[in-house]
Amino acid sequence: MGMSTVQSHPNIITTTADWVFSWARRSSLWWLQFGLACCAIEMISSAMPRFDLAERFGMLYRASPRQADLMIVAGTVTKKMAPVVRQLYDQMADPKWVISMGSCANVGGPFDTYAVVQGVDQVIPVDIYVPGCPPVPEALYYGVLELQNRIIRYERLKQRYGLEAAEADRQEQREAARAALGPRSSGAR
Amino acid sequence: MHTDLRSGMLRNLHGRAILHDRAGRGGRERGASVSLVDYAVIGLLVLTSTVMGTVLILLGHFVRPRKPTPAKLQPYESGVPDVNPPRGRITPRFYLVALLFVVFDVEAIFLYPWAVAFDVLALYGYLQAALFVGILLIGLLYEWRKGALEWV
Amino acid sequence: MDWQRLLVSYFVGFVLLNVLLGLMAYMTWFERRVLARMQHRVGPNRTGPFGLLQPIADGIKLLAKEDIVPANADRLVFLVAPLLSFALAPLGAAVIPFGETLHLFGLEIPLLVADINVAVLYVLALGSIGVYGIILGGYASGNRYSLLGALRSTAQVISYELVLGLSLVGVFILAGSLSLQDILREQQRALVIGPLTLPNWYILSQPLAFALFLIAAVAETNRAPFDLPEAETELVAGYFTEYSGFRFSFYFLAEYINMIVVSLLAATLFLGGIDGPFVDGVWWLALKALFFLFFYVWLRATLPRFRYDQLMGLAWKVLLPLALLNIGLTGLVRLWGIGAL
Amino acid sequence: MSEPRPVPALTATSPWDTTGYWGPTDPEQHPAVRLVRERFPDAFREATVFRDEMTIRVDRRALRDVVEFLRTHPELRYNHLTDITAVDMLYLRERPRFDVVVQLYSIPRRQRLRVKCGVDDGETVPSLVPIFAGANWLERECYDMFGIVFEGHPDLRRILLPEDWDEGHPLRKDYPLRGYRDYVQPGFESPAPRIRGTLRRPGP
Amino acid sequence: MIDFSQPTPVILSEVRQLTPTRRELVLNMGPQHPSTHGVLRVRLTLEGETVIACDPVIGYLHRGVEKLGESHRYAQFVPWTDRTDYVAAPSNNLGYVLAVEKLCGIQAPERAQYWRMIMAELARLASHLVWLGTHALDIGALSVSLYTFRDRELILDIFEKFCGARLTTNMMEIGGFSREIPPDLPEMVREFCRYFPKAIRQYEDLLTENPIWLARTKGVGIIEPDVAINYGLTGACLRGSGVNYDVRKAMPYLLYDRVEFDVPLGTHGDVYDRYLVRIEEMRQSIRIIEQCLEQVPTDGPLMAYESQYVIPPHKNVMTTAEDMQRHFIWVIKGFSPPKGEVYHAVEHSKGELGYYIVSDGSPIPYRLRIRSPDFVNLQSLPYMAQGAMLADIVALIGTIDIVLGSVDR
Repeated sequence: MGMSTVQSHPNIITTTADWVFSWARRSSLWWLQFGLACCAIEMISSAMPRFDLAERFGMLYRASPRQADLMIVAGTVTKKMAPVVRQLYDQMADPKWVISMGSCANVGGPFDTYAVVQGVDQVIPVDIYVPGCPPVPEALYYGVLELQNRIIRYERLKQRYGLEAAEADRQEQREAARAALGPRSSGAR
Repeated sequence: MHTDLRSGMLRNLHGRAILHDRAGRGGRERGASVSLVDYAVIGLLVLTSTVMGTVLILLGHFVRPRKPTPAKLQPYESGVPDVNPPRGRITPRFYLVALLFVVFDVEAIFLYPWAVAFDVLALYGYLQAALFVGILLIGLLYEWRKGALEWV
Repeated sequence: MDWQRLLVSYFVGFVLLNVLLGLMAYMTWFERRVLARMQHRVGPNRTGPFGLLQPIADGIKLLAKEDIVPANADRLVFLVAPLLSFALAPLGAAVIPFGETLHLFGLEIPLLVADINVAVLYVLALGSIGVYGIILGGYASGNRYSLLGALRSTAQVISYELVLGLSLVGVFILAGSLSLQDILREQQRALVIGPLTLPNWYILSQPLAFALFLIAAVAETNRAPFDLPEAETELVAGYFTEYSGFRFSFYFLAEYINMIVVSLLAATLFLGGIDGPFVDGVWWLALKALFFLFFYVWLRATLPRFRYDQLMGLAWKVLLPLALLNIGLTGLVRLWGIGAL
Repeated sequence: MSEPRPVPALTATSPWDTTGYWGPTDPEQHPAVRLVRERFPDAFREATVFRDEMTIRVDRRALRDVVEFLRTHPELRYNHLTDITAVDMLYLRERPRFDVVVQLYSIPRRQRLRVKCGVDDGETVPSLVPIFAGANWLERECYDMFGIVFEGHPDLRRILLPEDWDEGHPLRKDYPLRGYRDYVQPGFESPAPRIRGTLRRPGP
Repeated sequence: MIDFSQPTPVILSEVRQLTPTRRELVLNMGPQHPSTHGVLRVRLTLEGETVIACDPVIGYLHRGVEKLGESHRYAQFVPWTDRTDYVAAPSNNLGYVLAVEKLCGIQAPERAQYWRMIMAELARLASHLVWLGTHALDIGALSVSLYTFRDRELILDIFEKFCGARLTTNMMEIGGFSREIPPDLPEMVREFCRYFPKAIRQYEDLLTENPIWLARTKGVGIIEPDVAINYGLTGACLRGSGVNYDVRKAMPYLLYDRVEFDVPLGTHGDVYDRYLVRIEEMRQSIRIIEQCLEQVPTDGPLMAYESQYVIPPHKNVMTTAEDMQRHFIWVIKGFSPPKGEVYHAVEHSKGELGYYIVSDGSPIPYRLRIRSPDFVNLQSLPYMAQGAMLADIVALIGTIDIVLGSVDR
């Protein structure tokens, strides 16, 4: 797990603090309003009356990356768009999380062509992958709930073992998730 | 004096019954001079809210991460790298609005004391104010006709 | 100086400040829930019962969020501007009478923080200073959206400031004072029209002024349909595009506090404030203010947004002449009333 | 159960052949063919029909004049430019390499027409922008995807691909489906596990 | 570990474009912007609030769909058509399968054609609802978008019932439908047709007479009929200017000549007229669907199985050697249409959607061109934006009704 060195012992104050912060972070995931392709429509649908994913879980959408905690990459990332995605990710304020929604963002989807980046995790680090083409709103729910678990885990590790251990664990989780996606096309001939 | 004259007139003219007049029970009497205490309180409150805001920011300093990177500190331009300085010239129309505002805000400020002393000044004061507002209205009409209020 | 009175007033003011902050937080909750209901949604309901802890979660999260100062921002101004907006916003409530004097522990506690004789002028002045926070923040961000948002905001606020100020002149003529205490007292008289005995609320004698005030107040607080400075679909997030973390929340807080203050002011100026049937008291004021706050949310759910030139045209070509007309008419009626004609 | 059925034969004619949306299927009777042949005897190459669709092939240098003629002639009035595209004929013939295909439509007469011209690598086609404002982006797309240069175009630059794309023109037949290289994010050293794709590309 | 401290490289071409002039402010809207409907980017040159120049930059969603079409067999390509214009996927399916059917010279049975019409009209409704919601949201009417998306869910329910997918339906096949229509589907559609006019009235209550909406849309983005034709506009953008061109009427495909409907036309060619045209189109779509439901035979084949280009019926594959052989070849090798080239257009919710297919006689299209309506329509944005204000730009982007997947393909 990469956190064998215990830096501080948990006590009642730190556990309360980590509970409060993880609770606040996971209950107030403001997402960057950012749609790329088909998945964006399902992402919008999930925020609309029937599902109301966004508001119920306290997710407000913000148009500016400065105020967002969560980036949902919904759709195909093309080579023209990739620097933009990267720039937006860079400009988000820490701490930040990324959900890759849909097959295109995960592994390139059906677009194994000259113009498409085969997976957004080649541009930015991804915490949660939601499969589907496009995923139904319920799948996005599940992804968000999984992300909340991930946030709790991250915060707890950070409070107990320090930031580096938490980051290392997060990176491990990311790589495990990416490995679970399986191989993808090598792109160029 | 002014207050007596005024409150007396109100009762006499309209014969309004006063439901409950709390003038005697706390608060400042009508027309009584304002003590500096009220302003001092406001001053203290300004200080308090500023301190509260600063404390909140400082409090956050202990719990928030700080990871500035060159990319993060670039200005946000819908995701496209920014290459030219944003503070260019500002169109003169905005200055025009500011100018108009100054003219008419002065008018408003002149009207306030007139309104408060309306009953004392009566018809004479009304005509004077009408003249004053009229001149400004002509100015507004002129600007209107000249297209200063058009934005396109 | 009357030290005891100063301390007591300050204490009341401090309490008021904190209550306002709490109210503001729950104003966001109120808005989100009401808006959700109007849009056939549920709204926040997972964080605490009925989502009641949502504002707290948002606050804590924003507190623990990184505070970015862009590289080409004017650093000092960028850092101070939101504080300016935030610090001045709640002070408008200091002159609003919340009720009669309270007797507690042998102390006379007036439920009015500062009774100054130019109270309305003071509130208007605070509104004007508050816009400094916006324009400084927008300008210091070094971002085009912010700059445009700040310019829009300034032009809008000063234009509507004028309408706001002039719409109240009629009230001043009737009340003969700029003090909210006096205006309130005037409204506690009875207005007898034939068999009807109505309270002398100025909404009845100054309906035009009330309408103008309402429109201008919505514009002053940058709310829909006048939310151009932060028009999401045009300027991303307007003047606070570059702000993150708690500094962003200061602008957010300031907007909601302004809404509450303006609602309280409207209730006091036009609806008789704490005056009401059965037992007078702060609950009437709260109820009336809540009506205005609901009105704000309702507007946001219903109306599209104005375009910039339409907004300015409305202020200068429609509302300003109407406000002057209102003053003239009120003056004439008053002259007839006091027998000067 | 169902009877064993013989495999159906190719249908020689189909309902699609007689819609009349493209005018008469006989080139001799088609007014556009007749008039273009009369007006541009040198530039006119051939007129072909498939299903109900009439295609006129002209010389590339005369393309703009022909289209202008088709648009303005009172008997034709093909006033709506539906589409401009190109076909890389690399595997189908020797020369010229590309076909530029212009789809026209006449709103008053409710008829379509297709005008084609061959163009080789390095040759230019007169731009249709002076006639149809809508040709602007369509020609830019052609340039972007095939590298066909439209002479007289006001702003011929890449439109769909990034402007600094240096890998050629992707819709050419000799351009691989997956391009020549991957996108590499600066600072990114360990890309995700990758395999060679298994998609087949058609050869000549 | 990835080093994320590196700044994003600045693309040289953008440096060239963004060179500022002295007086003007260059404002960049998009690719990530709340009102650009995806990844459109518009570079605006502003003086104050007035737009001096407007340059749409597209291609941020260019995925090479045409190239993919030229690398896959005819029947394999249908799923990609879903993903070009993803808010009205069945219409795209329809355009493609009709083009291939025309190339092969086959036609789907009558019953399948009716159901195709119903699905295409439902897709038009779904697309118009997305358009109305986002357009209203851009102009600031918050609630309308939620109401439209609420009602769009009902259409997605019908799609889900019909084919199992909500958004990218992949519902049409070359030759018709290979699966039976679910028995309760007609009733579902009927139920929707009964409900939907009320919903339209609700949107209209919020917008049509609203003074702010009128102020924001009337006289904005005027495009004259001759200019609209010259720009090659189609769909509501063209009809809003009063030009009567609707592919369903001009050259009817499927069985559109058997149903009665009107083509709404605008008079001024401004944003408001295009809004009214699309609202009326929704009513006409309901009318078409109702007539189709009346006329559609309850029994009969759904697939043109008698043609060699169509996958054989599943039942026969299991029982007859010939069909099994046919099925095997169809699946493994595909089918080879005759040599030739066809262009077939359908009236998509955004305008004329055409598929131009060049066949060299092999099972793979030699050239597959998608003439997407919004790509052509979007060209008129700089024209409409002449003298507009910043806030009008979002109204104009909304009124053109773009879906970037279809613009960039």
